[in-house]
Amino acid sequence: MKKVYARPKVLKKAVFHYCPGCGHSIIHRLVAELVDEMDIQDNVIGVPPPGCSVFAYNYLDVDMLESAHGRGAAVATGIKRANPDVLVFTYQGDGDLAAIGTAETIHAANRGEKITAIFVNNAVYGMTGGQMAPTTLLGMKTTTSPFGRDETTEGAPIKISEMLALVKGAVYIERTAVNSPSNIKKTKKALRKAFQAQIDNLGYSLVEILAPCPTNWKMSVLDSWKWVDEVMAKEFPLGVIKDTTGL
Amino acid sequence: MKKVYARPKVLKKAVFHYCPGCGHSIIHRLVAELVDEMDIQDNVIGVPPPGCSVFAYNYLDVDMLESAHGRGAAVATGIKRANPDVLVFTYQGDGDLAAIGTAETIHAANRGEKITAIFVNNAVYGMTGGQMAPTTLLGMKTTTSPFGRDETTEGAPIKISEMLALVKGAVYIERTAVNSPSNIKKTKKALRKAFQAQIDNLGYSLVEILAPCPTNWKMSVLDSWKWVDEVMAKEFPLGVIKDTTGL
Amino acid sequence: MTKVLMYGNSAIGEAAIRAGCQCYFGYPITPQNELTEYMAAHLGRRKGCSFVQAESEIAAINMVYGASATGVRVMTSSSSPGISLKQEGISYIAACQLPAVIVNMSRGGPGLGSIIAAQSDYFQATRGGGHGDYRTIVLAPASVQELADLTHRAFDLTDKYRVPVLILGDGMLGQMMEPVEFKHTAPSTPPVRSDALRGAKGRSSKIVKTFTSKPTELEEINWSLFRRYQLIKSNETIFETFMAKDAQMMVVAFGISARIAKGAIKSVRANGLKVGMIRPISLWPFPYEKIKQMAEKIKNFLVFEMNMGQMVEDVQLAVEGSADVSFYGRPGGVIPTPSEFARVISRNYFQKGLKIAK
Amino acid sequence: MTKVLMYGNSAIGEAAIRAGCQCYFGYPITPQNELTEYMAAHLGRRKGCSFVQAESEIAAINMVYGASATGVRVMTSSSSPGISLKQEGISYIAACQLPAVIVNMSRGGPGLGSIIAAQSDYFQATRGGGHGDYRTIVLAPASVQELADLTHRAFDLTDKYRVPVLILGDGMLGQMMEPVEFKHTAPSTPPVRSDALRGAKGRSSKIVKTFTSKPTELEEINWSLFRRYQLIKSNETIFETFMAKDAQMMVVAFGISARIAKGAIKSVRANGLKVGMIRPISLWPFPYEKIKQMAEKIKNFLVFEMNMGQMVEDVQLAVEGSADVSFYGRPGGVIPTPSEFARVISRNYFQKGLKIAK
Amino acid sequence: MKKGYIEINQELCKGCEICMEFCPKDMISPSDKLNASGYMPASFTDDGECTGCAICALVCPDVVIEVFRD
Amino acid sequence: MKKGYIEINQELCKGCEICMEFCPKDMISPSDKLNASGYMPASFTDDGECTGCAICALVCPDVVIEVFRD
Amino acid sequence: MISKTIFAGFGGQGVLSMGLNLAQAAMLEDKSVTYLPAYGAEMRGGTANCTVAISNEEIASPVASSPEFLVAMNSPSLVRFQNQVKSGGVFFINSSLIEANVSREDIDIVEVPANEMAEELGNLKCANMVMLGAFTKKSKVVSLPTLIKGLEESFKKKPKLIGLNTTALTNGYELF
Amino acid sequence: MISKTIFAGFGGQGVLSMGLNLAQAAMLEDKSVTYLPAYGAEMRGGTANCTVAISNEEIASPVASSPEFLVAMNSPSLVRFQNQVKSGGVFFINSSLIEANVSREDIDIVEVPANEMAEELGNLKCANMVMLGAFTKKSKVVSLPTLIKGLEESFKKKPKLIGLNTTALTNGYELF
Ligand SMILES: Cc1ncc(C[n+]2csc(CCOP(=O)(O)OP(=O)(O)O)c2C)c(N)n1
Ligand SMILES: Cc1ncc(C[n+]2csc(CCOP(=O)(O)OP(=O)(O)O)c2C)c(N)n1
Ligand code: SF4
Ligand code: SF4
Ligand code: SF4
Ligand code: SF4
Ligand code: SF4
Ligand code: SF4
Ligand SMILES: [Mg+2]
Ligand SMILES: [Mg+2]
Repeated sequence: MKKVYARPKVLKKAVFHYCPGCGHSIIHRLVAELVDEMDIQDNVIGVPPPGCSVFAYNYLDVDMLESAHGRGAAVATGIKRANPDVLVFTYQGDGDLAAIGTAETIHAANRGEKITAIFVNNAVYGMTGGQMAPTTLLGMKTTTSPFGRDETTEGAPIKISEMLALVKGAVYIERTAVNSPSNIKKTKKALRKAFQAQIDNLGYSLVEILAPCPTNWKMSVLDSWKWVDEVMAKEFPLGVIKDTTGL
Repeated sequence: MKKVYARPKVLKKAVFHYCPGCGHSIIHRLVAELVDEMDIQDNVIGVPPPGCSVFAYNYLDVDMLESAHGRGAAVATGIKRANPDVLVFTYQGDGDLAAIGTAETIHAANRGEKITAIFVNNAVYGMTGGQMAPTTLLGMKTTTSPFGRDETTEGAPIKISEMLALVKGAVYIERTAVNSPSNIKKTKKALRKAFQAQIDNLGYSLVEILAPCPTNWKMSVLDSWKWVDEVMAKEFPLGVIKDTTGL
Repeated sequence: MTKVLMYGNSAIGEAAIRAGCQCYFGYPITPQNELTEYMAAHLGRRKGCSFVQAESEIAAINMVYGASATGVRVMTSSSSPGISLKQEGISYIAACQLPAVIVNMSRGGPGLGSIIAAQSDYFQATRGGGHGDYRTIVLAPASVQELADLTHRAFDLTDKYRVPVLILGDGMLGQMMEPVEFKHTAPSTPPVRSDALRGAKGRSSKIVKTFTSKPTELEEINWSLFRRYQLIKSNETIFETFMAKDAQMMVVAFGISARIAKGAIKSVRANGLKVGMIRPISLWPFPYEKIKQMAEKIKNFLVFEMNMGQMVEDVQLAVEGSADVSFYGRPGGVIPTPSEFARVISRNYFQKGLKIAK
Repeated sequence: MTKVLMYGNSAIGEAAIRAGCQCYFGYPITPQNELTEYMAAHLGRRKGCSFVQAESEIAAINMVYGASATGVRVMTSSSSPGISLKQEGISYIAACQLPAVIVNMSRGGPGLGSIIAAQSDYFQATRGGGHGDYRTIVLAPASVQELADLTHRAFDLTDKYRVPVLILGDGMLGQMMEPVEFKHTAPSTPPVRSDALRGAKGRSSKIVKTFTSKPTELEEINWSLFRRYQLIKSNETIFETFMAKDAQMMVVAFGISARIAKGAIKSVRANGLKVGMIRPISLWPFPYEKIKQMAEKIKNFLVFEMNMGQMVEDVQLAVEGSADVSFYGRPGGVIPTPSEFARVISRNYFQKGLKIAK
Repeated sequence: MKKGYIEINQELCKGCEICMEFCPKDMISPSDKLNASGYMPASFTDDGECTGCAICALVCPDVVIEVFRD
Repeated sequence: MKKGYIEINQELCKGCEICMEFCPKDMISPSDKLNASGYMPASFTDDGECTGCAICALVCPDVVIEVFRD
Repeated sequence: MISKTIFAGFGGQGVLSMGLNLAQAAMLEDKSVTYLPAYGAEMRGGTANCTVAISNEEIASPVASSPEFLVAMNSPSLVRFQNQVKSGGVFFINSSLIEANVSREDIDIVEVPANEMAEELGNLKCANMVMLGAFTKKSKVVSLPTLIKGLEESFKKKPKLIGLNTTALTNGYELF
Repeated sequence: MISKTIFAGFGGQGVLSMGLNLAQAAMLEDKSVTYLPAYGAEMRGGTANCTVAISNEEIASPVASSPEFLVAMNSPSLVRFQNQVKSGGVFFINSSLIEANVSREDIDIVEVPANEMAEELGNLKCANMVMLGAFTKKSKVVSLPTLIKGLEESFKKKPKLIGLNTTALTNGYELF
């Protein structure tokens, strides 16, 4: 018999430090598969800021530059401007991209930087222990919204992808999830397109990926995977948000 | 005969330091008239960050707290949270609100802070000598876009008001101008409504005001006033962008 | 009052609330999250109070600035990288002479570094990491009890002098639990500052600002700050001495390393080494005078820090060449052990030719 | 080469381009705008180069970080409040040992302060305003010519030691014009660093980062930085002395105030006062050794700064109590005059009982 | 049959000519002398046509016009 | 008539049970012994029904499944 | 005298609450005590550990560089920490999960079938309290009554659990 | 010897280019020279000024705390700066716009009808060069030929203006 599924080559032989059932490791694997399939391992620079995925460089066998919290888009801009032939992606959490990194993200997109953001929305600050994120759902209890997120004082979950869709420099924005076989496949397709948009020099691309964080959601793994569809995707609808790539 | 137009009481007897034909001084006067008419002089705190209008406190006879560049929305949040009964407004330029202050602005709006932003868009960094702003029009020459703003490297003018309209906490957003009698009147009406939305505790309100900067546009005053309609308002259409106030 | 077992981070929060802190603005960062979380749970729904998880450290410090101007007691906290981001805001707060309490539960640096305790932000804290000639009062606790006590004191000091107060702890203090006793109960009515901006009710309008096109105006602000700093120096320098009386060698250390050093000193004392310690509790103002005075008799100083040598400069400034100053440091989040310190002390002691007590 | 009349700010830009600077990321702030504008006009469309007006100082410094990691020569500039905002980023650059040139044309502080020249950012520059135990090389020019020369040197130093280099100028130097001669022509092919991240072509993949959960790893980084710092201290300390030979009193000043002091010294020399000057050109590393050595013979030092007293601490550290150190400062953007300095020198000179040359 | 008139504080006027542009009755024109700040200030020609409509004051950036009406 | 089979690296498996949830043939179940990391790893019951569809590998967060097919 | 203990095991074995309850009891006995959980990136590995230091004097460092006691609830914990323990120290081993295969000869080993004893009580979750009881008996750092008193405080909000856990503690205590 | 000059007037009177041209000429004569424009918030007042220092030695400060010369193109400038000028210094006054009403008696006054002379040349804009010519003659800080040479450099990109401005300079120079 033939091996039909094996660990991608670009995925280093390290054990993921992620919790059981975490979405990050799936997304890492998808990126690795794509880099393998697109044969670009020697021409990629990844930018992981702090977040549960700060150690992404332990897993992905491509050049990587750690960024300060929230500044991934600026760091990627610097890399790309200095080195326009390389494929540059950031790998950012929702706290990172949609809170502290709001300005950097929006302006990199607005300038049409030829970079790709892999935006992992798990509705929570994972790494620091489950604080409220700007994407935390209303009523959701976190360590800094112990009574549940309250719209009157904390606002509603922010939809940064929809906001980014308004800037001209952003050419491809899709929201996907990694909580089922079909969603995982769609995510990979979206990532491929986002990379292609960059390779074709079209502008800024972003894939927002709804990802389970069973630990901080205080759910079983299975419940957390279901919750992505049943609750989260109601607030953050899946699908292409913007596509002017013509791809 | 009766005096039918006199200097508003809240406008201090200081000489404006603004250039001839500058939009800032008109907006100051409108704010002063409103504070007079709404009789709230003793219950207002204004927040002017650096920008040509950094000296706004020399003109408006209300409590004022200077803010760091771009941080008006955060400063106003601090004021309002500590002191919910006061009317708090920021007075921010386009460099201030739409570049360095992007994150603070968006998140204050998203939290639905009960504050009002008076957002003076003159398509340029006035105070620092006419550098490119995120709202600078394509092709426009500034001291940092000496060959004209180029979409491929600098992106297109950002429409932050339209982006803000996407967040639930923002309840009233209108774009006006101060380049003609009727536009000036509309601006005043919009400002009144924005203040009222705050007084009624509805959420974040913002009035974006297109304002001439003849000096940095390197135009005569009259040309600059015409340019607001003829060029700028084509890119930044005037009118109500969002209104969920029911007012 | 009875004692409770608490995280250092939570103890700061409880002490702040009891000191009448009405507003807290923060942003998550390890190792201080328990403080932000404590405030979310205990300040957020308190009457007349407000808790905001800001979108960034910069937003948080500017919220502090805004709230403070209106006269409330206000606090923010973070850890090293986040404190770097607050520098501009701290400079503004200092410039406008607004009270504020800022907590740095510091961690290994530079860069993203580590989330383990370190003391590498001493310079930043004591020399003003922001622009301009300002100072902040800097308090360095060494136990959870002291975290609570100094938090209370911080609020009083910042109101008294209108100079921001920085509490320089570290991740170890923040994330360990110890018994703590709170000596105050929360005030039923929060203190109100008369100079606050609250709208020009019954008075003429007021401005809080620094910008000026007249350098002399800014110079005036600077010198008025300077005079206040002189006053603070003479009134508020605090330190602890330990076994100093007959000491032939003095250890100088602050915060968590002072605590570890104390253990080390006890053990070398048992062997007859005449070693004592001075622990600056206020890092600014620094106890220059006291150390200078000690240096008249004691000719050997040994500075311990969990960094590559920062406070040691202050000790050198204090002794002015009149005593030998040695340094031992572990940067980057390595926590030295009492026995490690004890070995360093012994080696140093004998190297300098000092004698054992008979 | 012939001389050209240029703004100090523009001269930095031209010198940077001639040093092979390929990327510039900046954000407007007075009094350094002419530099950003110069780069927009002259670097923006240069082949293989890039100019970006960032959305903020924070974005700019992080772009610098990204670009530098790929091996290009890169620069950013700002003035005091903007430099405060860059502190986190500078800490990251230092931690990752990436070369970068950072210009601070400093202005009056604290807070928004003023747009006039000041020297109140000395501590921030020399003690690392960011978190962690890092240092940056700090160069303090005193003329437009020196701005150009030191800019070139800054690029060489930062590449050689992989430590960020800060040019600490001030608004006066930046906004005045003087004749300047450029001693280099722009390289036709920019230098390429072999350690750069450019995709794993022909080699295994590389990581540039600091974060670690093992404190000893971070300690190792710290000590390796430390050793580099020691090397820089012994190789790259630069200063100028002026009329020092027979001096009974030494003025110590840097940058624009050194220049003003020079004029003052000339005039008091005309009256027979034996006064000289040492001007640290590298503020870090500071010429401790040289001053210490001078203090063996010269017992009076007078420090001039346009602030409330910052470098004076370094002078005190250098003399270690072996000479008297006085201070005269004007904070907040007040520019002292040569005659004002001359009066201060004279008063001090006679007060200390020094004698006039016959 | 005068309906209105205006008073211009010429020393504070910056000569931007905006009032002149918008006055429906063309009642305002540049004066013939610089003021102390170096601007050519606006001057009101009171030939009785002014309606006191206050448009000039509405647009004047420097708030140097006062308007009077019956 | 075996069409496929899988290999699970049980020492690295975190016992999240995701593969079990999604295997259309219900071929995977929890093992009865903790692994060294303290997780109850997945174990493959090779009763010949496995189609080698690789869904289990597609969803496995820890990439510990290899799939073989004819 | 200072005594330091590392409690270690899988996440979910109640390792941190063992430490906390011990610290609480020490406080009730008016001793100096520090409790330091392991945190950070380690948190995500599925393991947990904490250190408790108890003394009659001020405690210099809350870190267990060479603790007297190691309480290991599973094998990996034993492997990871066994070399840190002071010569003459004691390993408390959850013998239900660990085949005591200790290489050090300068250490006393106390085997506690904590899981089995907990299962006997009908709730595997109280294996930690069984272990804590046994630990207390042997280490003597606090007394059983204060431990029980502290436990009553901790479970104030879930009074139903007090009985079970007290029994577990006592059973552990009475094992030897 | 150092000489410092403040040039001041309305924005638009070409005050800064007077200073620049003087500085340029000084550089061509291999002198030390600094040129310092007033900047910042002052910029917006409609007035402009700059300071030029020229010396054979290094220049200590580019700031004109007590300059030798004041070139005032309008009345407000004269009022603003007149008290700063050194005793024994010279005021150059644009007599077309200023009624010299100087209170100081320790100062020489040179009146130059710059606007009128410029109008005669058919271009009010070159009033500044008329003034600069007159200033050069009296102050002797640089020579007319280098000034003209410098001006040719400055106007390289607008060669049409060279003739007019040279004439203006020369006319001013030859006024006395
Ligand atoms: C300046 C700064 N502030 C705060 C932090 C602490 N921090 C690290 S990661 C993080 C956010 C993590 O949340 P998210 O970006 O959503 O990533 P996740 O862990 O959820 O994947 C924070 C606040 C930091 N490292 N630097
Ligand atoms: C941190 C910081 N960066 C930069 C500046 C300089 N600065 C002052 S105002 C300003 C922007 C002015 O533009 P805008 O906000 O559009 O206001 P305008 O003057 O056009 O009304 C800048 C960049 C500053 N004061 N602080
Ligand atoms: S905390 Fe959440 S996001 Fe982080 S590793 Fe665990 S499951 Fe994943
Ligand atoms: S520069 Fe522009 S915005 Fe500033 S005062 Fe002048 S006209 Fe107004
Ligand atoms: S009031 Fe009306 S008519 Fe009269 S001058 Fe003004 S604009 Fe003209
Ligand atoms: S609009 Fe006002 S400032 Fe402008 S010219 Fe008329 S009166 Fe003068
Ligand atoms: S390959 Fe398909 S059938 Fe076989 S175990 Fe995996 S999911 Fe089940
Ligand atoms: S999905 Fe992977 S990690 Fe999870 S139980 Fe199955 S094999 Fe184990
Ligand atoms: Mg997240
Ligand atoms: Mg603007």
